[in-house]
Amino acid sequence: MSGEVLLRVEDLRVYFYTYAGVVKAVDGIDLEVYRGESFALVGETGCGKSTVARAVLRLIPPPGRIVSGRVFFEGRDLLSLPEKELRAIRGADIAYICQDPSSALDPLYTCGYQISETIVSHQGVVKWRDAWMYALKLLKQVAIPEAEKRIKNYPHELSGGMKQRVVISMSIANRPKLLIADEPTTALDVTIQAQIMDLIMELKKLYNTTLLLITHNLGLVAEYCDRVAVMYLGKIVEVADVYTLFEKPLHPYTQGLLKAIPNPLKRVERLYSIPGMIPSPVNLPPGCRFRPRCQFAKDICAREEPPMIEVEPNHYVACWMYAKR
Amino acid sequence: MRLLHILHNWRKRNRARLREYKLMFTALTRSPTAIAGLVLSMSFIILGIVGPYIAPYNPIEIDFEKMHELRLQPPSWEHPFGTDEFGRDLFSRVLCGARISLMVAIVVLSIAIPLGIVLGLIAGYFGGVVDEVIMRVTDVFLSFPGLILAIAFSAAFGASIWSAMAAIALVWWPPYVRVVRGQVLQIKESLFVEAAKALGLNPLKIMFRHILPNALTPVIVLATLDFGSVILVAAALSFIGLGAQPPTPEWGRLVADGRAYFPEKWWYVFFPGLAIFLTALGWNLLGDALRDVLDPRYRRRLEFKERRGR
Amino acid sequence: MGELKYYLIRRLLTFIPTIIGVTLLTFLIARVIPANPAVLWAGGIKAKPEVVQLLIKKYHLDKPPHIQYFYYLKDIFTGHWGISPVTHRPVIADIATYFPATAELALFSLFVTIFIGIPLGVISALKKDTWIDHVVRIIAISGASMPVFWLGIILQWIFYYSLGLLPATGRGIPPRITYTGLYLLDSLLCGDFEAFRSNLQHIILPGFTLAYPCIGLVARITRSSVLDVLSADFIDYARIRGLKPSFVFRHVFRNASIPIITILGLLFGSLLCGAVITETVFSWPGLGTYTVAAISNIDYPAIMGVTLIIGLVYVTVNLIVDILYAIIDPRIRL
Amino acid sequence: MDPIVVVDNLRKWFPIKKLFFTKGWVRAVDGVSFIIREGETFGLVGESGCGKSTLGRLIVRLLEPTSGTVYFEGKDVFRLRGRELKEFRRKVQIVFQDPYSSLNPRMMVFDIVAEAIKATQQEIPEDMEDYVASILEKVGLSREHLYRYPHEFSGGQRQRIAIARVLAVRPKFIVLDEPTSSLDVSVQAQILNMLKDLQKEHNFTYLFISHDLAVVKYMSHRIAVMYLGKIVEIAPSDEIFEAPLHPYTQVLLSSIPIPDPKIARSRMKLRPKGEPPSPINPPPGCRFHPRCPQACSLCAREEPPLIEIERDHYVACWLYARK
Repeated sequence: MSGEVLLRVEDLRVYFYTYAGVVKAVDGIDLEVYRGESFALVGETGCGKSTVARAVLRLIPPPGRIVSGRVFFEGRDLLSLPEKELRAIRGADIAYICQDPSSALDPLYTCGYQISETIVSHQGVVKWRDAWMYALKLLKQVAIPEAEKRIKNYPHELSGGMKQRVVISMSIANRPKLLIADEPTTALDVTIQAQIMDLIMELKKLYNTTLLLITHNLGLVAEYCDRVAVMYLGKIVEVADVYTLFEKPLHPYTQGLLKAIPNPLKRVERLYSIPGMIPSPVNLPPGCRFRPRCQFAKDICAREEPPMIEVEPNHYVACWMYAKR
Repeated sequence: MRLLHILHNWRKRNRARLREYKLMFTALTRSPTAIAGLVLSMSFIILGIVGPYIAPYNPIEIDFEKMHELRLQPPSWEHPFGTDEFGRDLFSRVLCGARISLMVAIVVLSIAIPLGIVLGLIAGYFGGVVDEVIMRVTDVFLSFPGLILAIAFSAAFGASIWSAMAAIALVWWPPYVRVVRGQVLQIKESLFVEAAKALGLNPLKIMFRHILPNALTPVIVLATLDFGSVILVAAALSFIGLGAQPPTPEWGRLVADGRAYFPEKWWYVFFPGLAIFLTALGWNLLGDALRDVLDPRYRRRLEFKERRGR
Repeated sequence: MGELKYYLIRRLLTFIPTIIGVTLLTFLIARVIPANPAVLWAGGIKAKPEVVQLLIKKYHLDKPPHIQYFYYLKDIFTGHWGISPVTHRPVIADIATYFPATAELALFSLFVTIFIGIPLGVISALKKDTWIDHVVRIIAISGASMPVFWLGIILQWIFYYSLGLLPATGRGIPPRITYTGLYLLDSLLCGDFEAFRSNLQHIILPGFTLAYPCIGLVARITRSSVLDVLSADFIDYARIRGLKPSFVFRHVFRNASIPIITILGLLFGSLLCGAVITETVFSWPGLGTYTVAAISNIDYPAIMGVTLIIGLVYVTVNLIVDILYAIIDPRIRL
Repeated sequence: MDPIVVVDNLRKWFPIKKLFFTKGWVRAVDGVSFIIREGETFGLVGESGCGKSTLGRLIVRLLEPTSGTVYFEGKDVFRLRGRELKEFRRKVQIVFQDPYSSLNPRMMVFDIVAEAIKATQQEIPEDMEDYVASILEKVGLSREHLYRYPHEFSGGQRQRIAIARVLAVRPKFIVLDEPTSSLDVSVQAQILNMLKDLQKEHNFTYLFISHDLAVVKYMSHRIAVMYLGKIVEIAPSDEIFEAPLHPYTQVLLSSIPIPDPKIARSRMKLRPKGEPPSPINPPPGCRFHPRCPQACSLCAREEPPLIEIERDHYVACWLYARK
C-alpha cells in the first residue's frame, strides 16, 4: 500500500494559548496520505483530530497557533505559502466537508448563491449565470431531488441531510485533489449517514480524489477507509491499514477503544471500559500520555515519550511495549 | 467546641459557594473602571444617606439678611460649589440632592423590577392566554419611547416629585417583563426543569428554585444600569418643569434654575450637572463590570488565571 | 417571494392592534387618569366654568368610558386632536408646524450616529482589546450616563461663549422654498447654499448633543454583532472554501447588519424623545420646545397630542424596521 | 414476568400555530401500543424526529397525551391525582440525554440529590449528608464531590450525578432517554456497564431510548423500532438482529457501520430511498412506503396492523399480514 504521497505532515504542533494554560492540541504528529486512498484519522473528543485538518488549511482560529511543522501538499509547503496562493488552494485543490452543515451555510443567502460564489472565487472570470448553471448540475450530481427548486432555497428550508449534500456539492465544485471530511455525518441520522457516506465514496471514485476522513466512529472507518491513524491527546499512537488495525491492534488505547464499542452483530455480555477519564490537555505529564489509564504501564512510560516504530511493514505504533530500549 | 464544629461544617458545605463569591469580588475589583464604578456608586449611596447631616449649610432656607451679599458667589473655600441666586450654599444643595435622586431610583426600581419579574415569570411559565394578555399590554407600553410616556403620565398626575416617580415607575417595568420572560422561555426548556417536574415538585417551587435564580443574571445587570438611567430621566423631567418643584434641591431642577445665569455664573449649572453625570457614570460602569462578573465563563477564565498566578 | 408577501400582510395586520393599543393608552392618560379631565383640558384651575361645560359636551366626558373612547378614536382619525387653551389653535395644526424641525433634528442625529457609531464599532471589533476598543467603551458608557441637557449647556459654553464658532440657539434662516420643512434638505433642493450653511451651523450643536448617547450605544452593538458574525461557523467555512475576501466581507456585512438595524429603529424613538429635552436647551423651534411651553402653561391637549404623535411615529418606524428585517433575513418570513 | 408498563394506543399531536389558527399537527406519537415487563430492559430505537423522546416523556407523564393512555402497575397514569401521583413520581423516573442541561447550574451536587429525596421520600434520612454520599458512591463518585457545582464535572461525571438523583428516589422503573449519546466511546462503556450493574442490584425496569442500535442491542432484552410516530417492529433483541422482518428495520441494520472491516465490506447494503418525510403530514398507508424497497400498492393505501408473527415478535408490514 504505497504510492505517491499527496499530503505529508511533518512534526506538526498546534498549541492553543488559552486562559487555562497552553493546550497542546496537536503535539508533533507525522502523517502521509497517498494519492487516491481514503485515510482515516480517528480519536475521541478533544484529541486534536479536527485541529490537524484545520492546520492543513492553515486556518487555526486564535488563540491557536501553528507552532512548528510542515505540511507538504503535492510537494509545496502549505504553511509557508503566501496567503493569496493558499487561498487559491483552499476550496479548490483541497476541499473540506464540515461536521455541522446547518452552521456552515450562511442563513441569509440561497444555496445556489453559495455554491456559485465558490465557483466564481476559483475559476477566474466565470459569469454568475454559468456558475449558477454549474451549481444546478452539481446539485443534481449529489442527488438532491427537485434541484431546480432547491437551488433557490435558503438553508433553513432544507433538512440536515440535504444541507450536507449542498455542502458536499460545494466541496466538489472545483474538482479537489484532496477531500477532507471532518465528521461529515455526526449530526445526521444512521440511514442518512449511510447515504451521505455512500455519496462521498461515489464522488471520490468519480473525481479520483483522495479522502481524509476525520471521525470518532470506528464503524465508519471499518466500512469506508483504507488506512487509519489513531490519535490520543494530540499524538498519533498507531497507524495501520484497516484490516490490520481491527484484527491486531497493538496500542493499549486502540485495543481498549475497539473493545469499548458495542458490535451489534456480536453478543457481548460486558463491554470493556477504559478506566479513568481523558486528562485535561493542559500541563500534560511527561512520558506516554496514555499511561495513567494504561494497564500495561511500566516505569519508562512515565519518564519518556515512546517513539513511533514500525512493528511490522506499514504498521506503526508509539508504545514502549514494542520499542526496544 | 460545638460552635467551632458547626462553623467548620458550614465552611465545608459552602466552600464552592464562597469560592464563587470570592471570584466575583476579585473579578469586580480587577479593572480600574470597575473600581471607579464601585467607588462612585457606593459613595453616591453613602452621600444619599448621610448627605443632609454633613451638609455645612441649610440647603433650603434662605438667609434674607445676607441674601444680597451672598448671592451667586463663585466657588470659594467657604462655598466650594458657589452659591445660588438666594445666597444658598450650592455644595449643600447638591449634597442633599443625592438623597432625592437615591430615593427616586429606589422607589422606581422597587416598584418596576418586582412587577416586571412577576409578570415575566407568569407569562413565560404558563404561556397561552395569560402570556398573550401580559405581552400585549407590555407591547403597548413599549410602543412609546419611555420618556414621552413619563412626561404624559406626570403631566396627568400634576407636577411633583412623587408624580414623577409614579410616572417613571409606570413606564419602567415593561423591559423587565421582556427580559425575564425571554429567560424563562429558555430555561423552561432545560432538562433540569423537566427533571424537577418528574420529581413532582410544584410549579411555585420550580419557578422560584429552578427558574428564577437562573433568570436573574440579566435582571441584575439591567437593574444596575437602570439605577443610573432612572436618575437621568428623573433629572430630565425636573429640568423641563415636571418632577421636583422649588425649593427642593433636585439636581435637574438646579441645572434648569442655573440656566438663567449662564454662562457668567457657570458653577450654578456645572456642579449639579456634574453630580448627575458622575452618579449615572458610576452605575453604568458598575453594571458594565457586573455583566462580565456574572458571566460564569469570565469567572472561570479568572479562576484559571488566579491559579496559574500562584 | 410568496413568503415575504405573506409576512408583510401579517405584519401589517398586527399593526392595527398596536395602533389601537397606542390610542387606548393615550386615552387612559388623557381622560381616565386625571381626576377632572375637563378642567385639565380647559387649561387647569383657572379655566372658566362655561368652557369646562363646553368641553364636557364636546368630548362626551359625561358618557361612560367606552363611549368616550369611541369618540376619542373618531376624533383622532378625523384630525380633531383638541384645541389648545393657550394658543387657541387646533393642536394638530401646532404639531404640523413644529414637527418638521424635530424630524430634521432627529434625522440629522440619526445620520451622525450611523456615520460615527458604526465605523467606531467596526474598528473596535477588528481591534478588539486594544486602546481603541477601550476608548469606544468609555465613550459608550459616558454617553449612557450623560444628562443631555447638561451636555448641551456645556457645549454652548465651549463653542459659542468661549470659542464663538457656532451659534448656540435657534434654527438657521429658512430656505427660499420649503418642500418638506426640513430646512437642510430643502435648501439643498432649491440650491440655496447660504441657507444651507446657516442651517448646518445651527444644527451641529443640538444634533451632536442629541446623538452623543446613541453613538456609543451603536458602536457597542456594532462591535458585538461584528464579533459574533466573525466567529460564526459559516464565515469560517467561507474561508475554508477559499472565497475571495470581498465575498467573505459580503457575508459579514449582511449578517452583522441585522442587530444594528434593530437598534437603529429603537434609537429613532429615543432620539425623538431626547429632542424634547435638547430642543429646550437650544431653543430649537420644534415639538420639544412646544411641549415644555405646554407643560409650564398647563396646556394638556398639546402634551397629549405630542405624546400621540411620537407614539405613532415610533410604531411606524418599528414597522419599517421589521419589514427591512424580513427583507434581509429569510428566516423571519416564516 | 408481569407487565409493569402498558402503553395503549398512545397518541401525541402537537399543534402548529400560525397567527391564531392551528395550521396542522405534528404527529409525534401516533397510536403506539406495547408492554414493558418487570425487570427487563425494553429498548426503543429510531431516528431523530421519530417521536421516541416524546414517547418517553409521555410515559413518565411530563406530557399529556392527545389520546390513548399508559398504565403503570395497572393504574391509568394520566388519571393519577394527589397522593397517587406522588407515589407514581416516586416509582418512575427519567434520565435525560444531555447532562449539561439536566443539572441546575446554581445547585450543588448535594442539593440536587437531596432535593430529589425530599420531594419523593416519606422518611427523610437523619444524616442527609451521609446518605447522599452513599448514593454518590454507588455511581462511582465520592464524598468530596458533595459540595461542588455541576460545572466542575466532566460530561460523564455529570451523567453519573443525574443517575444519582434518580437512584435517590429509589424508583422501580426508569426511562433512559439517550443517556450516553453525548458522551465519548470510552465513557459511554463505563456508564452503560454501571446502568447494567445497578439494574441487577436494584431490580430496575428500564426503557432504554436511543438512536444507536448497537448500544440498544447491548443494553436491551427486547427492542421496539419506531418510525415516524409508529412502532414498526418489536422483538427480542437477538432476534431483531438475526432475523429482522420489517424493511425499515432491515435498512436500519444495514446502515449502521460495523466496527469490523471484514464483515462491514462483505455484507449486503440496503439503503432507503430519500429522507424521512415530515411528521406534520405523514404519508397515508404505511409510513415507510415511499422509501421502502418492497412497497406495493396496498402499502400506499392502508396502514398495516402490528401483528405477532412469532412468539414475542411483532411487525407492522403488509409483507407479513394477510389481507
